[in-house]
Amino acid sequence: MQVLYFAWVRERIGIPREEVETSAKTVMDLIEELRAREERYAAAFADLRALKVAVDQDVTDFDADITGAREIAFFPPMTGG
Amino acid sequence: MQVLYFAWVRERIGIPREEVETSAKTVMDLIEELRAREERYAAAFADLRALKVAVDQDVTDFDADITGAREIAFFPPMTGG
Amino acid sequence: MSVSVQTEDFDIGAEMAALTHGRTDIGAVVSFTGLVRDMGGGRPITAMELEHYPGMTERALSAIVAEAEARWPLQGVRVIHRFGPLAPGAQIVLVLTASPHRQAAFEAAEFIMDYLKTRAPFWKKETGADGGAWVDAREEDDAAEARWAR
Amino acid sequence: MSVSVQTEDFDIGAEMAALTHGRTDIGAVVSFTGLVRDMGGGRPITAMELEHYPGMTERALSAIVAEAEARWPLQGVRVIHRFGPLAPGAQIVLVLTASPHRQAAFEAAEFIMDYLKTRAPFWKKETGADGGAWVDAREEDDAAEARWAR
Repeated sequence: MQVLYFAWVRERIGIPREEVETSAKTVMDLIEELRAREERYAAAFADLRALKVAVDQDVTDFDADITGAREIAFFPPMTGG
Repeated sequence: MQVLYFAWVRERIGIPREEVETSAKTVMDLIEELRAREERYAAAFADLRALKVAVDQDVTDFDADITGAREIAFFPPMTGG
Repeated sequence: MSVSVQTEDFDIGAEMAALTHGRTDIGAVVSFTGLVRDMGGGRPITAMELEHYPGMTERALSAIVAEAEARWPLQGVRVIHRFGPLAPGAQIVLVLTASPHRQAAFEAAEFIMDYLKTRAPFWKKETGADGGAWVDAREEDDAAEARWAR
Repeated sequence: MSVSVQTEDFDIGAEMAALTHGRTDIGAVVSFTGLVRDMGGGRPITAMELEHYPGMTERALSAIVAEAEARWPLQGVRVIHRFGPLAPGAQIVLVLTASPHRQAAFEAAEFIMDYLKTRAPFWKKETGADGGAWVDAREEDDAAEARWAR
């Protein structure tokens, strides 16, 4: 699936998006896999209270099912307007 | 003093303004004097709940003192905007 | 002077530009534009005539703007109200409020409109197929003004 | 489509004219314009960069407009949000709401702005003399959104 990063999440991880092969069932499973990869991922996902997630462009919870999802995005709370 | 009429008050009385010689102490005294003049005045001042008064361009009550006032205006509730 | 009472139409783009030109400290501008509707009191309207009280109108509008400026941190306010004959679709009134914060700009614009409705000496006469009729004041407008009491 | 996400600036006069052109049933149009301020978090700002999530942004804004149209009797809604580099004083966002009644137009514009702040995927990075910093979400914005819960 495509995993997207925005704002300081993107800056910490160093890339805006990547294709990830995973058998993770929930967003939290995916986060654990990414954290285990490298220090920059561990840093980006250090404080989940500062993060939001969207599955296929809908904001959801970290325990959401991602089976069959095409696009998972991680970002801080929005600050537009 | 100058007495001004607006909207349907003006239409009922038939003129937009007139100079009135009066020794009325309050707005109510002035209204009684005008009512006694002619039927068109009595008609205009028939229902005071439908009327507002401004003394020297400030909206006030019918028992307001008008001693020394230059300009008294009668009109229905405002409907601008 | 930020208040105008006029027969001429107005241009919201030009008024907005005049309010914000050369400034970088404004965060929010709210506008309200009132238009003549083709229906009034349930019947079709072909024309409207707006009467006002020259002199008192400008005084009343200026007092309302001053009260808004005392209540909210405003960086600019513009009020234009037209009078005379106005066709359906025509612009009647423009209120612009500028502030560092959006909530202040919204509240001040609503406050000015609510007070203008009940305190600025304007009277509308609507003309339909069956002649002209003065618009009645609406109880909702008194209620809208009352919510700002303090 | 009443929602645009773009780098180009916008013209409130032209947008207003497009919304009301040829219509005589609209009584009230409210606009909100958000501008880049020269101060952010207490320090002077020289530039701002607005990042967004292409695709989701348009979806989120359209959902917010649809929710507003379900809650209020609206005759037209227009939302424009810019992204990319923006200088202090630049326009960021425009919301226009048209309704027969002023209260509906005001409430819908406030609702759209409150929801946009917390639900549309935009992120601001402000640059000052000491470098760039991502803007923190504000608790007031969550509170502003919460007042529309039902």
